[in-house]
Amino acid sequence: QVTDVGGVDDKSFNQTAWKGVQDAVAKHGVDSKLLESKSETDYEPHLNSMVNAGCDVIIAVGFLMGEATKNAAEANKDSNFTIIDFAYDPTVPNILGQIFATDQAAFLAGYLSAGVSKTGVVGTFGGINIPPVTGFMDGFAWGVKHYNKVKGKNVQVLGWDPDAKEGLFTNNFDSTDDGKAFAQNLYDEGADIVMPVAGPVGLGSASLADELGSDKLKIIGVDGDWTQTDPARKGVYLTSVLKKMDVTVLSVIESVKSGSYSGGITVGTLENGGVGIAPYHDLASEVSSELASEVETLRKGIISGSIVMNK
Amino acid sequence: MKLKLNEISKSFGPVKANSDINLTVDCGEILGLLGENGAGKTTLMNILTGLYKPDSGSILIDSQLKEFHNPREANKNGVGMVHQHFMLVPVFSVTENIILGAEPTTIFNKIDLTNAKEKVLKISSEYNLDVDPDQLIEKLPVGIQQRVEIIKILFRDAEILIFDEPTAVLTPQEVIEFFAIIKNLKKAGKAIVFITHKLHEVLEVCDRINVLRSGKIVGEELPKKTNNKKLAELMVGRKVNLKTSRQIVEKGEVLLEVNNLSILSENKEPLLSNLDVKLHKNEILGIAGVQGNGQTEFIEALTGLRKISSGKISYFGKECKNFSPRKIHQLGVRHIPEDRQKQGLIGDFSLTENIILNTYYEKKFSNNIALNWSNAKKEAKRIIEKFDVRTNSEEIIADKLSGGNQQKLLIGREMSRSINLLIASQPTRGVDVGSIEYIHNQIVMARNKGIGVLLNSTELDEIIALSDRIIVFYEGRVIAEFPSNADPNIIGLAMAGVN
Amino acid sequence: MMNNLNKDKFDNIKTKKSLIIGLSLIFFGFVIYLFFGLGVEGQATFRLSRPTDPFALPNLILPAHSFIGLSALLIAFFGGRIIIKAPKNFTIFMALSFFLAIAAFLVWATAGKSFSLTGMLQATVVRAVPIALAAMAGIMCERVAVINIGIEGMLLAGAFAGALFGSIFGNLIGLILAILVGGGFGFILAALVVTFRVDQIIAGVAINIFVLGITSFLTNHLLKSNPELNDAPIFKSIHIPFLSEIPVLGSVFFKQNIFVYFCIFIVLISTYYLFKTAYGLRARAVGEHPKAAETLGISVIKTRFNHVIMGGMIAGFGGAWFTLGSVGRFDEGMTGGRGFIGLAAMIFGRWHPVGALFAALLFGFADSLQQKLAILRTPIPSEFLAMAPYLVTIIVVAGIVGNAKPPQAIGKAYVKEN
Amino acid sequence: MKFFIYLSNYFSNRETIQEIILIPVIATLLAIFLGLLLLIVSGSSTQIALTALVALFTGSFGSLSAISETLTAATPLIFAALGIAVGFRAGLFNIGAEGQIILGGMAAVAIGFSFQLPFFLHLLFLLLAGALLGACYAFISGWLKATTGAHEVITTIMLNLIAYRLLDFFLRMPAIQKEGRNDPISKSIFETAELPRILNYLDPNLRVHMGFIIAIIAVTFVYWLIFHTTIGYEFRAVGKNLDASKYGGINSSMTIIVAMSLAGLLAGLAGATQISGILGRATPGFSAGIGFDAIAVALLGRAHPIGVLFSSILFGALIAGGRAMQVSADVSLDLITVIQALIIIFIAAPILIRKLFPWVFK
Ligand SMILES: Nc1ncnc2c1ncn2[C@@H]1O[C@H](COP(=O)(O)OP(=O)(O)OP(=O)(O)O)[C@@H](O)[C@H]1O
Ligand SMILES: Nc1ncnc2c1ncn2[C@@H]1O[C@H](COP(=O)(O)OP(=O)(O)OP(=O)(O)O)[C@@H](O)[C@H]1O
Ligand SMILES: [Mg+2]
Ligand SMILES: [Mg+2]
Repeated sequence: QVTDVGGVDDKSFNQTAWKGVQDAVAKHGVDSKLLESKSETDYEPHLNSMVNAGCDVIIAVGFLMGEATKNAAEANKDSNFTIIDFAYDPTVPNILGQIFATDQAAFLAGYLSAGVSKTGVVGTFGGINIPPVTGFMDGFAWGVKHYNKVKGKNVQVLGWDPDAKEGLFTNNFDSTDDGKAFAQNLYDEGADIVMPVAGPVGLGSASLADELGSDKLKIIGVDGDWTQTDPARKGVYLTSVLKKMDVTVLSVIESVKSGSYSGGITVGTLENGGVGIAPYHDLASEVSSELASEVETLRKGIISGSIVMNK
Repeated sequence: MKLKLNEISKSFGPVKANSDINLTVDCGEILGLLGENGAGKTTLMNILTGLYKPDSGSILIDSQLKEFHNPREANKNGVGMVHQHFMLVPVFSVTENIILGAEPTTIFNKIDLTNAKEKVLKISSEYNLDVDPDQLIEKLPVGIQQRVEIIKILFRDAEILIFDEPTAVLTPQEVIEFFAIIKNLKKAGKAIVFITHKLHEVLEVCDRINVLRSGKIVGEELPKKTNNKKLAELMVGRKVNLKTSRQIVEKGEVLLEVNNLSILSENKEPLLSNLDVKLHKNEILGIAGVQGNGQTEFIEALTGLRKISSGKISYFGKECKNFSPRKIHQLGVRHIPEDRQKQGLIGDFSLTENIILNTYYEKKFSNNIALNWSNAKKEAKRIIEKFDVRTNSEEIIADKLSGGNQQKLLIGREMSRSINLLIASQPTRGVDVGSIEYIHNQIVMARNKGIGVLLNSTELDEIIALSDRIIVFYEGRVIAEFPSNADPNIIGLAMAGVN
Repeated sequence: MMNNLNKDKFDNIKTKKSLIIGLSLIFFGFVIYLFFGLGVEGQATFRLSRPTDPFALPNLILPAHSFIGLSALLIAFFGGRIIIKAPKNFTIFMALSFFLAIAAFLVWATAGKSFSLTGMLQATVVRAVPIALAAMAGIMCERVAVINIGIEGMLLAGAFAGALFGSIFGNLIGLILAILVGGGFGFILAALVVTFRVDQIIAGVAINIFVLGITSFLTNHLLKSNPELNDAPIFKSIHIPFLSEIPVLGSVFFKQNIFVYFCIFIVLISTYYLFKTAYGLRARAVGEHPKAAETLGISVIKTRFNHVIMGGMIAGFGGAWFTLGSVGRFDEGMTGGRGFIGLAAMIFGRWHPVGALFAALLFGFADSLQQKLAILRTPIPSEFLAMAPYLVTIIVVAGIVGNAKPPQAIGKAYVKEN
Repeated sequence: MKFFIYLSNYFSNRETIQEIILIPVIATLLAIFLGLLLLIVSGSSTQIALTALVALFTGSFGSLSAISETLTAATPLIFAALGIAVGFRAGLFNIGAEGQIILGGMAAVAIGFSFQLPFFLHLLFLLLAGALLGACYAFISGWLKATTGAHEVITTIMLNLIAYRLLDFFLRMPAIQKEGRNDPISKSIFETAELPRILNYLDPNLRVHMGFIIAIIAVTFVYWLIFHTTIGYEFRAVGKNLDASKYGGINSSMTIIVAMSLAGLLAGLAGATQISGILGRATPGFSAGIGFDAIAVALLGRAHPIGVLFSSILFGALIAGGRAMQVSADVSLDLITVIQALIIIFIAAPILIRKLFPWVFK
């Protein structure tokens, strides 16, 4: 596996993917190598050295590695790659692109937080303005919009405008300090629930929420279930928008082992459980039972297609 | 308090700065310490004040052995020194400079300024050294700065006072005041060491005179029983004719003409005002004056290092308005700058690199792009040879040369080329007497060969010895002009602004 | 005669200068109206307090167009005043104009929207803290003539130590150890430049690289494998009774964590130390004229060691802000150049603690302003807003500081002969 | 051949062999040793430490591809460090290489994709553009220093920070941004603007490219410039003693500006070659701190072109070897940074080395 910048302990993106690998190690005793990228110039050499190290499958974690992975794959036709968050068209025979319909899950989170918010303002911010990130933010914003429509309320979303595709971005995936500052900023504007979509940056927001107290500010985790990855502050997480890379990664590895690997694209959806939202854990009390059931029906609706998110 | 130095020796690598020096000073006595540049005077005193450690020998105060590891210890034992180069912080006030290191404080180490000022004022009235305790040092003239230095050591109640070339920077007027001051101090029972290489001064104020030559005491004299000539010979170690032989030559046409030249500083204070100067062929024109009366700025203007505000400078009959140093150099005007370390040479360039400092771009040394090192080497060898610069290679860096040899290298560089006019500033500063004679002769020869020489020196004796004509600078103006045979005392007065 | 001659020289210089400045101010005001004033309408709403606050202030609502017009007019008026009166120092007027310009800009950006002014000011102070502390560290070193480019590294070291030890021993001990680690690097720098006479800038650069490397290395080899070592309890903000209840000011200055309070304290104390105490005097003497200090028995070596170590400790404290004062977690290279900006602030503030503090606040303001504007979504690209403080620094360093003197002996190694 | 003549000149040059060879070698070995020590102290087994050590060497010089990687990593360092060295010689401390690299890269990208040209011409244009913009960017600092005395350390640092923002903005400009992406990433440059890989015929994965050869040329050129031309003489004179250089009729302001711009030009080339030889497009992180490593390299090479060449290769080797280390012993790259810092410290404090190993210098 080659990580994106941010590091394997980012409690989110890279870490979830890495978990998949470790599961594989645990289950099938395959052995694993990890290269962490410090900057974008590392991608290509890292992939190459993985190739030279003779890995059966090389897992590129991150949209930004799309280019590099493609080049590496074309240069080394006989080694298998899989990349998270990137879909090539036309597809490359020896790359399996894993993408996730995170907007579906985020939609639920958005609806949920609109229901939970007391100030009637919720916020989100992202790492970099790229599809895998904005997917979350779109869903979130749409979810709130949907809530306003059905409930006739006017809950505001700060930090993202799904139509203009503009919003708040830290422009990095590693500065927890920014995470705190951005959350503070949204909080000052009245938001009492924030969804940071920037890997570990979100931990900064969590520590602010922890400081203020979850009654003033709640956080929605992304990628993994943050009450698990960051138990110290589990009290502030309303829920997490799950993007089960660990599952998909594991299955890819298994497919390679069983020889059934083939390039192309897999999409994680609510339907196939590739995405979802985490249980409410400590803040379950904040979520009224009817709100919870509304969210559940929404989920079914999306799967069945009876609900179109963006309208 | 009685001071006794016993068999003091100190050397710096090759140089034996002091060897087996014995001397004593009594309370209420002024001991004159006479010696050439580099004789070892400062070194000795630095040892006495704990700045340097002696290689051997001992210091006794009131006949008990003392060892000073730092100036503070010396201070505690009543030894204070006014340094050759003042040790004052320009951006601090007079009081701050005086109390520095011995500050009276209240709680939380807060400086007790009022108290400090009182003390300062008390001292200054006691020995009538009047200063304004709140003034910034950088705003004060050297004369006053020196007073601050004196107060500084008295503030630390020094009993043994050392003055290292205190008069070098003073106008004759200030010198007279200064003598009054140290006589006061003597009356107050202080033991005083007075360092200088000006003969008449020691004869005037000292009770006893010790002469130092190349690190050794070579004689003790009493002012009444000796005279200039005797002292000079002791100091230099052989017969010297204080006058360089200079047969009269008829001076030729005007080479340099300066018409009502004025220069303003950045904050628009006049540095030079309405200067008129002429320099002829076959003439040495001496610029006398106390340091800081505009000579430096004048030379810089002449050599293109400083922009002029108004007026006109013409070489060889044509005006050179704000010419660059290079252009002026190309006219055959050669410049020996007053500070060789700072301007004349590049310390860690090799001698060869230094030799081409202001000609590297010429045909001889380059084709506009690439340098021709072999030619440069040849030239360096030639000059080192011709001007006997003592070195084993032209590849060593200039810093490794002794001061005198650096000076010879510099002079060699400037005088060994086609030259029409020589501007020499302090050509013998910090140079041993052998070299001094050599350099003087070089200058006179140049003048005899039909070159015009502009000689700027703060050493009046040097000016008188060499010049055909002498102009005196005072506060940025030429306030007097004298023939070569003028009476030094009158020139001295002029230097002090008296006309 | 000569004196009064150059006296009226002085005068006409002054008048010329004031003419230039005055005219440029008038022009400036005009430009502001042109850019911001024309074609804005609606009101700018600045929220001063949260509904939850004890005495909630009403929102500050300004009619955009007329406000901008007014401030533009005022700036122009100052310009005119300067031309006519030719006062001694224009600084007050220029400062005022600068302030008005910013206000006008804010109103323009907020026209028809609203945002929390208090929040922004609070963020300003918070953001200024590490920069100010870095500047203080720089002042401590440069006042004794040691250039400290290594501050960035020292901040990072402090941040790391704070996170690591904070996680193990709790935040208080973590903070103390962070300070000590900073002091340790101060000692190393001193040893390199004072004892071994390594070029000061080289030594600083080396320290930066070294700390960056070692902290990242330990992050990967220590903290990743045991995350509990990278999860320190942070210093929560302390509300000072009563004072914190004051609207606006209260939450800007008195609802902060100890880093803010200590930062201000350090500024005050170091001003007192440098300019009122005997030790301060000696330190400055060492920076200005070491030889003179030496002849008065002040040990240049010791003084430099002490102050560089002190600087290191301040930097260590500033570094701890990133972890113990913010998120309790260390990330590789998380100081992000604040050390360098601190140095700029130091020069900007002319090597004076208070000046440096204000410079730091300026940077902090630009920083938080930029985030607000990201929410308000102005037509100006956020990148350019982000550049503003750096441009200002360059202009200042080139213009104003051109004539502000650093300590004279700065950068020179001191060789004690004996 | 010529190169070896320079080499011998270099050694006959004032500095003694001791200082040029012995100290750097010892410093490097000592630094690597301490690095491994650190590895062990931080809990890795000696076994791993040894694997790491082996990987460090095999990964840097052990195989053709290793050497290729070393040289690839060294190439931009050579350019940038040469620039910084020129600055040092003229008494300028240019921390701005990073920013100059970024602007060089931006120009290169713009030229690289915006129009079609025959191969060599296009490449030439790209490199020229990079060099030029880098020079202009550095010119600002030089000019400010010469006219207002603003300290170049501060101005260059600020210009670095500004450059990052400029890049972000640049990469989002519709004209530049890769179509169909809304993250900051530029279009890719055309084949005709790419520096050919010189060992392509052996193995397409060998990334070392023409840039390295240009770098060697740059080294010899800068050597000649500094020690054998009037301009170089002026640089050094101004750098060593400003007053004396003025006395010598050198226009110091001009010299400072020229030196700074030249430094920027070389850094700009570093950016351009990186774009056209390796990356093919620009992204926010493309400069990857090369500008800062280059400072270390220049110091390590004692601001001497030949020294710079060797220390760049050393650093390149450390980077390449470091990657291998990460793969085979999973030791993080940061150990390399530590080693680099230690090397600088030891080199900068020869007294220290002499104290530690007196017997070597007998
Ligand atoms: N720090 C030093 N290192 C090496 N040599 C020194 C040092 N200080 C003085 N010397 C040398 O020791 C000798 C005596 O120097 P010193 O300054 O005592 O002479 P001096 O009598 O004071 O001359 P001057 O009249 O110029 O002050 C000279 O050769 C000088 O160069
Ligand atoms: N500050 C210093 N540090 C190191 N060495 C010095 C210093 N000053 C002088 N020297 C060395 O001491 C020796 C004498 O220096 P100095 O310039 O005093 O010569 P000098 O005694 O004045 O003879 P000259 O008449 O030639 O100037 C020279 O070799 C010089 O290298
Ligand atoms: Mg002396
Ligand atoms: Mg001498």
